[in-house]
Order: sequence, then structure tokens, then C-alpha cells
Amino acid sequence: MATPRTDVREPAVDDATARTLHERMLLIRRAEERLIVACADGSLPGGVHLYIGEEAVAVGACSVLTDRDYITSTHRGHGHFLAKGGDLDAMFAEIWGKATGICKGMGGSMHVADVSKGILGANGIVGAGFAIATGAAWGARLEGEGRVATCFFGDGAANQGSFMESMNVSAAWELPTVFLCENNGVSEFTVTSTVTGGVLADRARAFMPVEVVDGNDVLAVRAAVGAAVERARAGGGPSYVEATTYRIRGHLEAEQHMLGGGTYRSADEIAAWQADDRDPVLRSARRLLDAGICDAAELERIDADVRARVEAAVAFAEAGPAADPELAPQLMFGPTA
Amino acid sequence: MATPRTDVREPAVDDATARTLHERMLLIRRAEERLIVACADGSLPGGVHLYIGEEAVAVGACSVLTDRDYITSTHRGHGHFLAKGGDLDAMFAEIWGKATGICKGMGGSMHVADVSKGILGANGIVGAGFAIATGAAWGARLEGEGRVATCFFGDGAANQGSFMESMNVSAAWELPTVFLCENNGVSEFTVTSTVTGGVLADRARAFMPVEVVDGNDVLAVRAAVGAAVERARAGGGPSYVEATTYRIRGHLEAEQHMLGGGTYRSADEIAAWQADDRDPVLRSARRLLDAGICDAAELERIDADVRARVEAAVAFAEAGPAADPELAPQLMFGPTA
Amino acid sequence: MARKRLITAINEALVEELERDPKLIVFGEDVELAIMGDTRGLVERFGRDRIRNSPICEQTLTGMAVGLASAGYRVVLHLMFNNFIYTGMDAIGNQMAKLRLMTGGQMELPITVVAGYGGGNSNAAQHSDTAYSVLMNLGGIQVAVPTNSADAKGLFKTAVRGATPTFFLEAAGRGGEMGEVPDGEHLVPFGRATVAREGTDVTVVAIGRMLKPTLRAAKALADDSISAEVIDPRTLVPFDEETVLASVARTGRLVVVDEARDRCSAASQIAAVVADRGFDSLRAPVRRVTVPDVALPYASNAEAALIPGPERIAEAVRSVTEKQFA
Amino acid sequence: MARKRLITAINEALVEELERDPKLIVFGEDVELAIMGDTRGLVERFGRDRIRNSPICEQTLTGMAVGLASAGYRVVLHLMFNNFIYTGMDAIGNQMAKLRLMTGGQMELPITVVAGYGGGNSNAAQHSDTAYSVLMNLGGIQVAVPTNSADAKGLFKTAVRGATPTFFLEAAGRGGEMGEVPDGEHLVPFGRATVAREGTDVTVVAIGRMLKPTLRAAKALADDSISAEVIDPRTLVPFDEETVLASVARTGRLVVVDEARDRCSAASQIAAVVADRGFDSLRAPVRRVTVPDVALPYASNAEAALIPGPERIAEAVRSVTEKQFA
Ligand SMILES: Cc1ncc(C[n+]2csc(CCOP(=O)(O)OP(=O)(O)O)c2C)c(N)n1
Ligand SMILES: Cc1ncc(C[n+]2csc(CCOP(=O)(O)OP(=O)(O)O)c2C)c(N)n1
Ligand SMILES: [Mg+2]
Ligand SMILES: [Mg+2]
Repeated sequence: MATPRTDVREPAVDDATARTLHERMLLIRRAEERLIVACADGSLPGGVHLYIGEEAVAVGACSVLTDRDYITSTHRGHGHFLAKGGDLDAMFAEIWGKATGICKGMGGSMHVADVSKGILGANGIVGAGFAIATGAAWGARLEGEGRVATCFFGDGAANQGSFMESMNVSAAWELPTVFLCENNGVSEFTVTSTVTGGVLADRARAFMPVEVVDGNDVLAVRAAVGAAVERARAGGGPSYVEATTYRIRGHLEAEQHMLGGGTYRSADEIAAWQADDRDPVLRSARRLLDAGICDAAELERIDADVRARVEAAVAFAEAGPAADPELAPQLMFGPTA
Repeated sequence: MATPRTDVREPAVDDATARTLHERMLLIRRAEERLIVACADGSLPGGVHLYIGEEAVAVGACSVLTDRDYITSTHRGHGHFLAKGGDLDAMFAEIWGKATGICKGMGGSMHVADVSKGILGANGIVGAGFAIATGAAWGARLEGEGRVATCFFGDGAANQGSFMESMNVSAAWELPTVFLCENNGVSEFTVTSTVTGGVLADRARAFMPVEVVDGNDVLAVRAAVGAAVERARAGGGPSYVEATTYRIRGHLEAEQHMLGGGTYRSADEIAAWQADDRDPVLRSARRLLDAGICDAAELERIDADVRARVEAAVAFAEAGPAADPELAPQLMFGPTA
Repeated sequence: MARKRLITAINEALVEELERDPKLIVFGEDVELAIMGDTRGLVERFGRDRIRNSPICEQTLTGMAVGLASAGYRVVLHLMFNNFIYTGMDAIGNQMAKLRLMTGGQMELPITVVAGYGGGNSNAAQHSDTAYSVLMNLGGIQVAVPTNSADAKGLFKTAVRGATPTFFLEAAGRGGEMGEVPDGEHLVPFGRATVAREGTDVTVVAIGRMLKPTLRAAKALADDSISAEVIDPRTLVPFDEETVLASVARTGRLVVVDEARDRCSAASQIAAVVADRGFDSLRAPVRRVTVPDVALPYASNAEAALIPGPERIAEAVRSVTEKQFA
Repeated sequence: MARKRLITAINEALVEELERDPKLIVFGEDVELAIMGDTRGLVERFGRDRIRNSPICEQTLTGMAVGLASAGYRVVLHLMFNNFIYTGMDAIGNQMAKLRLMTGGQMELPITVVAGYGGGNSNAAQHSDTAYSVLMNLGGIQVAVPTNSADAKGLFKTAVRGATPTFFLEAAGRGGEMGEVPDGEHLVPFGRATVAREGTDVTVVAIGRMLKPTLRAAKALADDSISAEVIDPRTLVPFDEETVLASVARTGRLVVVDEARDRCSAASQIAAVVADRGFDSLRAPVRRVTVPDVALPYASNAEAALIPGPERIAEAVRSVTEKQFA
């Protein structure tokens, strides 16, 4: 794993932005904490892969994107969806398997998508996003209106060959693709370094500018992705940004059941990443306090608002009608000429 | 395309070796020149992809391998097969579609294989060799007897993601894999640089030691692959060697028919690579003369011998019985437990 | 009407559709110099933004088609040989075939994938599969297998204008065949079979490249007073069950001819449908004339022995029209 | 005899075969901590040289299996979910299925690929395919679909000791089911079906995960005096045509139950075989109970509505045993 640069000066954002970034991260955190409960109490039809601990990556990155930009997401896609402006109600309804879900209950947790907001879908196939993002970036370039396509992917996915293939196409065709590696050090129950040769960022260096940042610092992510996006919009081609971060929860909820007593990381390691000075949400809260943007009471209020928002989404999801079983066959084929 | 190093001192080989290398290159050259004729006169059932102009790569590389080492080859595999010690008679019989062929007429030109000599097959799927070589290298490493697996592939194949995947596995597991890129600048009718981002060798640099050599200099190839093989045998893991070379003939014989009047390279470019000081066979002949290893008459004699050998192979191929049509179904499944 | 090669008819369809829709993009390996001939001349006319040689990376090419379609373009991806479908299979099986459902209908995927299929040219196993059976099982994927120039043009246009991933498979050896092509706008609907030859004793469904040897067999059978009705399905997904069932209702017999390997082939599918929905009409076993479960060999004689030809087809037809089934 | 979970039976087979043959290697993503449970404990016992977590790169993993086999090893590759077969499809369709023929028999490929298949767990479309139909069409690939612990162990051992690429598909939800496993050496041959329930009125072939709902349906049908014979094919390639044909010769009726999508499914293949070779015995249409041509949805109710259950199976059986076909 490459060491994040520490010499990048903290980029300045205005107070409102700092606050918005915090709120957005908190929304993801609280929403997923609620999913832990829902999953444990059997409310959800399928499994969930949680993003807790990595919120700064999605939020930092999406803060420099508009609804017209594209993203491709992963199996761990709730954070990307919400950060890119996806609707929490519709996402929860989807995860609950309801007709009111963003994908009408057909996709589920691993596949939340809102094409109208450029969210081309969370994807259950590790590495599938590379090519989809590259294709969308090609479309953006052909169109010539400065859109970019950002591909979120994990350190595990970086071993899929489509990573190189897509970097090659993006570089050769100077496409506005941002390859955003969420390097959390693990791929399911495998410590990624044990199956990885060399340094990930060097793979990208063969094709494009590279930046490795502290992925738990929302401002650092925002700055690095901001530079990449600016370059892409200006016709400067693709970039690679690697955000060093950590997955706090299991690969999926209830992973204990699958591990059968085995372990792939220590409780200490997890605890270390949850510390005040490492957890992205706590760090952002501390920064707002230190900079005098919010006081403790206001932070409390934000949190309370977010929690209320999450509970409303649960209510929305629960109240929704079950998915329509007749729908599936209708959805398979598009209209014909 | 990376510029080959010119500062490598010409590695010394003894006279007998120099002569053998020359003979082997000449065998490939004359065999394929004969295939041009056979193809044009309709003697062959299928198409052929010729290696003319690239002989120094296969011969230089295979000169440091033994029968116990593995190679994976490409659609352009005659040179690899012969350089690794494959039998010319059996290869021609295969290309003529005969039961006496090395694959009993089932494989054909694009699929000559001799597993007993470690030739794991020419392959019609561009890029398929990466993983097969990596798997064989893993076997070699498990076995611990110092075998290596050399993967021949083209500059076009280097855009297949399996290239990165296999380099990753080979690097992470320290496998004795030699990635040998035959960079002839073209992929079918596409000038590879027009579809390639960055410099090929840089892709490999993220994983392993890299050497770029003049692929038309058999001694330079031998030296570079020799170093890589030595490292691999000693447990030092994989290497990447890129041999700059040129394909003199079309992508396949009769490509004119497919081009429909279009072109992707100039006659001048082809002629330049055929010059005395560039063509690998002519260069090797010149070197033998200059070093006083052979005189002109002896070179003539070698050539005459090789030509006779080739004609004998044609006779063998022509005399062979047709492939057995009953065989195919029998060959599909192996014995069961 | 004008006589044109099948490959020229596709080329013409491409030119017309590229003129019609500025958001139509063609890409793939060597589409500029047009290794198959179908994309010849396009780059000169429409420029490299719209007609583009790609690197060799099928896994990404198929995925890019999805991304480009999501960005509002219509896509023609040329995969050259249909064996490379396996190379680029992930985005076919896991993305193209599923994303419309998975997104609750949000994603339209106007993607046409072109590739050559079939044997007969000593191209050996890795360049001679008939891969449509695999595609047919994946779900949201349409498959067209035109047998003549007019259908090639008309089906191609329908594919390109649709919103569903469609594989347009060209019989590798048939690009050079001539046929009439109607002038002007010509669209052939999917899911509509044609009767290539009328007959009364037996229905023979002949898929793609198998139509020609089947028609030859039908001619030979006519000499023996066996009247075979030959049906060309034209598209395999959707498949025109009604035309086949109506024919079998008259003939009482079915033979399906398919160049694919037998197991889980289109032939098996058609046989199964008729053994269910057409059972009451059947007066004889349903025969399949297919390639056995082998990879095609290189040697011409060995290859020819495996691919259905007029003799094997005629023999199968005879076996179900013999008097025991009269 | 001892009762064991299906997944434990596979684990046991692995341990025994690893003990037996030092050249047997197991690799794949997360085989060390054993995400499916079948490879649990192996790395502690046999070491990381023989049991090895791989990077995520299916295209290369399947190709490596070919290379490792060529180098004289026996290979078990775990692909986790069978949707990832598409991701690693090139070396499956173009290499494993063909290389033995292409090399004129030089290459033996003792490769067993393990993967989970099927729906029912709200895993959504990309983790719930039933991909064996695709594999069945490729040629030199065997397919096993064990339904109980004893067969799982016995078929696994046969697969591992063979010389042909074999896909061993585990029903995703059935790893936890218990069943008797014979003590000591236990091998189950490929291509030998079993009769899971005897009957006289109708033959029902139930593939893999579909056996259980089919047996339930058979029980319900017995209450209505319909006697269904239920056959578990155990392997799809090779397939035991004789057992099915013999049963149909007695019952005169066939229903095939398959969780795969209908088009070009194993169900269609079996129906086609019987409509040909068993035609004379048939007294009613051959019905297929399958998943229609859809990707499986996430929502439990929508998923359940598509996967064959006891009601749909019983209904299909009734439809061919009603008095019009008596
Ligand atoms: C093609 C494919 N192979 C394997 C899997 C199983 N799988 C799901 S997530 C995962 C690990 C991914 O690791 P990484 O990309 O680092 O993402 P993270 O889970 O750490 O966010 C694997 C192997 C899959 N879903 N798709
Ligand atoms: C997977 C796959 N895609 C495409 C092709 C068609 N094809 C055959 S050779 C070739 C070009 C290969 O170029 P390169 O690797 O540089 O080898 P060269 O022909 O120059 O020796 C292509 C695209 C193929 N055989 N396999
Ligand atoms: Mg990770
Ligand atoms: Mg090349």
C-alpha cells in the first residue's frame, strides 16, 4: 500500500461546504448504522455490504461532481449513492425490497442506481465498473459538455484486468475518467497485500497522473478528486486517485457466520481506525468545532436531524408495497424499433 | 514504444552456439517462406500467420530454455514451436491437416503444441497465454526443480487485462514467469500505438524487472531472456522482456483480400525492416561472417541443408494420411476415475 | 431491388443508420479497415469519433458498450469472431443481460454486437463456435441470425434502433453471398420467421448457416417425393414459435438443423417447445441435426464430417417420414 | 454412515483427496477462510502451497487452472458464485473445453471448478444465476449438480480424480442440509441418475436444487392419486439418458424441473432428447418447469414467484396427467 502524502496542505473550503460535507457523511453513517439493526432483526430480504468508515471518500469525491457527471459504484454502494445525491427513501425502500425502491425492488442493496443523477449503478461484479465508467466517459467526451465519469473501486478490484484495460482505453483516447481507488486493505476475508504484487498506484502511473490521499480526510479527497475532475473537464484525460481508508464493519453484515471462527484482522486494528483522529466523521466533527463553524450543540442538532431523516426513510421503506412480481418479465426487454 | 537500449554490450557466445542460433532462425525463415507458397497454391486447409522477421525473438529466448521449461505461444506460433525444439515434420503435417500432425490435424497452424517439449500450445485467443504460463509457472515453483514458464505475446495482447492479472499473480507469488513481449508495432491492421496508452514496459515496471531489447538481434534477446530465466530459476520471481521487432508479412497470408485496398503501413516501412542490418537472419549471417565463424560457402551449405529439411517436411506432410474424422469426439473427454 | 452481398447489405444498413442517428457509434478491433468487410468505408465517411478501432480487450469493450449506452448513445460493437464473446462475457452475462431489470427499467441498452460464427473454413476450434445457444440462456439478450442480404439489412436496422442488447451473428462464410435487397427503408421485425420453402410432409427449421444445406436436402428429398417445409427463424430471441407450430400442425413432423453443439442448443430449445406446445400434432420423433459435443477440428475432412450437411439432414428427415410414422 | 451437512461432505472429500494426492492444489478467492465453508480448515492442514487465496481476477484464475494442470497438477478452482463463470469465461469456453481436442489429446485437464448456483436468497441477479446450461453447450466440460451429502462427496471425488474439466455446482442454499454419507471410500460415477422417488404415472426429472420442491410436489400429487417418479440426474454432462428413457417408457409422461432460464436450458435439452429417443412412449406433452427468461429480482416475493416451487411443479404434472391424456 502506498503511503498517503502528508505534505498536501489542507485545502480550504467555505464554512457552508464544510458543514454540508459533514452532514452528508453523517447521513451515510447513520443510515448504515440503521441497516445494521435492520439486518440483525431480519427486516431485510438480502445481505448488505456497509461503507462505515469510508464515508469521506464518496462524499469528498462527489462534492466536486454534478448530477450530470457519471459514477460507477461497487457492491459497497450506499455511500456512493447518497453522496451523489441519491434519495435515501428510495434507497431504503430498495433495500427493503419494495416497489417504491429506486429500482422497484429488483436490484436491492448491491445494485442501487439512479441513472437520472448519473449513478450508473452499484455492481455486484467486482471490477465491472471500470469498463462501464470508461464507456460513459467516452460518451461524455463525444458529447463535449465537460462531464466526467468517476469509477469507484476497491483495492481488491484493482487486481481485475479490466482495471488496466480501462486505464489503457481512457489514456489512449484521453477520456474524462477518474479512477478512484478505495484502498481499505481488504478484499472480503483476504488482506489484499497478500495477493497483490507491487504498489497499486504504480499500475496507474503507466497511464496517467496519480495522487494518493488520506481517504478518511474528506477535504483531502475533495481536493485530489477536484484536481482530477478539473483536468478531465478541461480535456486533460484520465486520472487515478487512491484514497487510503478502512472498512470498519465486516465484508458484509453477518460475516461472523461465514468466518466459522476464523479471523483476517485484529480487533485492535479496527479500533485504531475508529479513533477520534482517524474516523472520518469524528474528524470532520472535530474540524467543524475547531474552526468554529459549529458548536457542540449544533453538531448535536445536525445529528438529530439526520437520525430523524433516517427513521423517516425506514418508515417510508416499511410502508411501501411489496415489489411487483409481475414486473420482472416486463423489465427484461426494451421497446423495439 | 520504448526505445531499445543500445548500451548493452554484445554478449559473447561460443562459435557453435552462434551457428546453432543462426541455423534455427534460418529453419523458421525457410519453413515459413515455404508456407507462403503452399498457402498461395491452395495446399493448406486454413490460414497461416507468419513470423518472418521476428525469428530472433523465439530463437534467442528458447536458446536459454530446456525441454523441461514451459512456453505459451500465440496465433503466430510456428517460430516458437520450432525454436523450442518442436519437430518440423509434425508441424507441417499439422498445418496440412494430416493425421501425422503434431496435434493429429485437430489444431492446425494456429495451435501447434508439443506438451512433451513444454510447448503448451499456440493459441488463437489473443492474451490467453498469460494465465496459462502463470499457472504453469506456479506448477514449476511448487515442484521446485527450477523450471520456468515463458509467455510470448504481442504488443496488441498487452492491452488484454489478463496481462496485468498474470503479472500480478506472478509477482505476488514470486513465480518463475518470463513475460516476453514481441513488440512488432501492429495488431492485425491496427498500428498498436494508436490504441495504446503510455509505454508498455511501464506497465510491467509496477511488478517486476524490465528489459527492452533489440528483438532483431538474437544475441541481445538471448542475453536479456537469459538473465530473466536465471533470476526465475533462482527463485527471484518474474521478469518482463520486451523485444522490438517487426512483422514482415501480413497479419495473415492473403491479408490483401481482407484489406479491400486499404493500408495500415507503408511499403517503405516494410523494406526498411528487411534491410541487411535489420533483418534478424541477415544480421546473424553477417555476424558469423565477420567473426570468421563461417565463410560464405558454409553459409550457403547451411541454407541448402535447411531448404532440404523443409522440402522433406513438405513431403512428409503431403504423404501423411488425412486427419481421422472419427477422432474428434474421442478426444473431447479424458479418462474418468 | 438490387443484388448485393450479405456483407454489403449490412454495410449499407450501417451507413443509413449512421446518417439517420448522429448518436450511433461503431467500435471494435479493426473496424476501420474492416476485417470482416461490414464496416468498410465508414471511418472515411463518419470520422474517427464515430467509427473507432479499439485495443484488444473484449472484457472492457463489452462493458464500455454498456457505459456508452448509459450515456445516451446507440452502440454497435464489433467482436469479430463469436468465440470472443467468451472473452468479453462478463459484461454480456452479468451486465447487458440484467441491468435493465436490476435498475427497475432505468437503463435502456441500445447495443448491437456483431460477430461471425460457425465453421467450415478450417479456422479451428477457437474461431468456429456457434455461440448463440450460450447467449440465448442469458436472459435479456436478443439474437439475430440472418440468412440472406435482405434480412441482414432489415434485421440490422431493427437491432440498431431497438433498446435491447442484440447479438447480430454473421455466418462466417456467407458474407460473400449475393441476394436481392429492397430499395429504400427496409426493416425486418424480430420474432418473425419466414418459410423458405413450402412443404407438407415435414417441417424443417434451419438456423442461419444451416439454411443452405437444408434447402439442398429438401430438393433431394423432393426427388423421393418427400415434401419438406423449410423454416428460417431469422431471430432466435425472440423466437417465432407460432409459425413453427402452425407448420408442424400441418406436417406432423419436425427436424431442427443447427450448427451449434447439441447440448442446450437452439435446436434443443425448439424441439422442446414443439414437444410441449405442438405435441398433439406430432406424428414422429423430433429430430435434431446438430454438431455433437465437440470442438471443431482444423482438418477440412474432420470438420466437414461434424457439421450438418445435406446428406445428414436428408437422412434425419427420412428417418421421421418413413412408413412406420405414416 | 454418518449424517453430515452437504458442505461438510465436500470438505471431507477435499481432505481425503488432498491426503491421497500430493499434487492436488486448491485455489481461488478466499478459499483459506472458506467463504462457502467447503474449504474450511484446509490451509491449516495442508499449508499455503496447496491451499491458496488468489487475487480477484477470474479470467486469469481459469487460465491458470489450465496452466497448472499442464504442469502436471490436479486442480480445484473455487469460483465462489457461478455468475463469476462469465467473468472467467474465456479460458472455460476457449481453452478448457477445447484444448484436449486441439492438441490431439496431448493435454489432460484434471480441473474441478466449484461454484454456488441458484436463487432463493435475495442475492439479486448477479449472484443467483443457474449457469450450467451455458457450460453444457461448450463441449469438453462435465457438470455435476449433487443434491445430497453422499452424492456431493462421491461426485466430488470422481471429479477430482478424472482428467476432464468438471464444474461442480453447489446449490447456494443447500450447503447446510444434512444427509447420510457412507463411511470410507465413496465414489459416485458420472452419468448415472438415481430415482429419488418411484412412481408410475409421470416421470419428473428434477435438477439440483429443484429436487426438494419436486419431492414435495410429488407428495402432494400422491394425495390426488397421481404417482410421480422423480429422477435426480446428478450429473448433466454426461447425462444418463437411459434411466430417463426407461422411466418414460413406463410412465408415458415427462416433466423437467430446472432452475435455469428456460431458453437452451438443461430442461430443454432433456425434453428434446426424450421427444426424439422416447417419442414412442410419450402420451402427453413434455412440460418444462423453469425460470422464464428473466434475471432474478432481489425482492423475496418477486424472486419466489419466478423460481419453480411445489405448486408450479404439481400444476405442470397435473396438466399432463389430466384425463385428456389418459
Ligand atoms: C467478479 C467477482 N469476483 C468475486 C466477487 C466476490 N467478492 C465480492 S466483494 C469482494 C472483495 C472486493 O474487494 P475490494 O474491491 O477491495 O472492495 P471492498 O469490499 O474492500 O470494498 C469479492 C471477492 C464478486 N462479487 N465479483
Ligand atoms: C481474444 C481475441 N481477440 C481478437 C482476436 C483477433 N486477433 C488475432 S491476432 C490479433 C492481433 C494481435 O496483435 P499482437 O498481440 O500484437 O500480435 P501480432 O499479430 O502482432 O504478432 C487480433 C486482434 C483474437 N484472436 N482473440
Ligand atoms: Mg478493499
Ligand atoms: Mg503485434
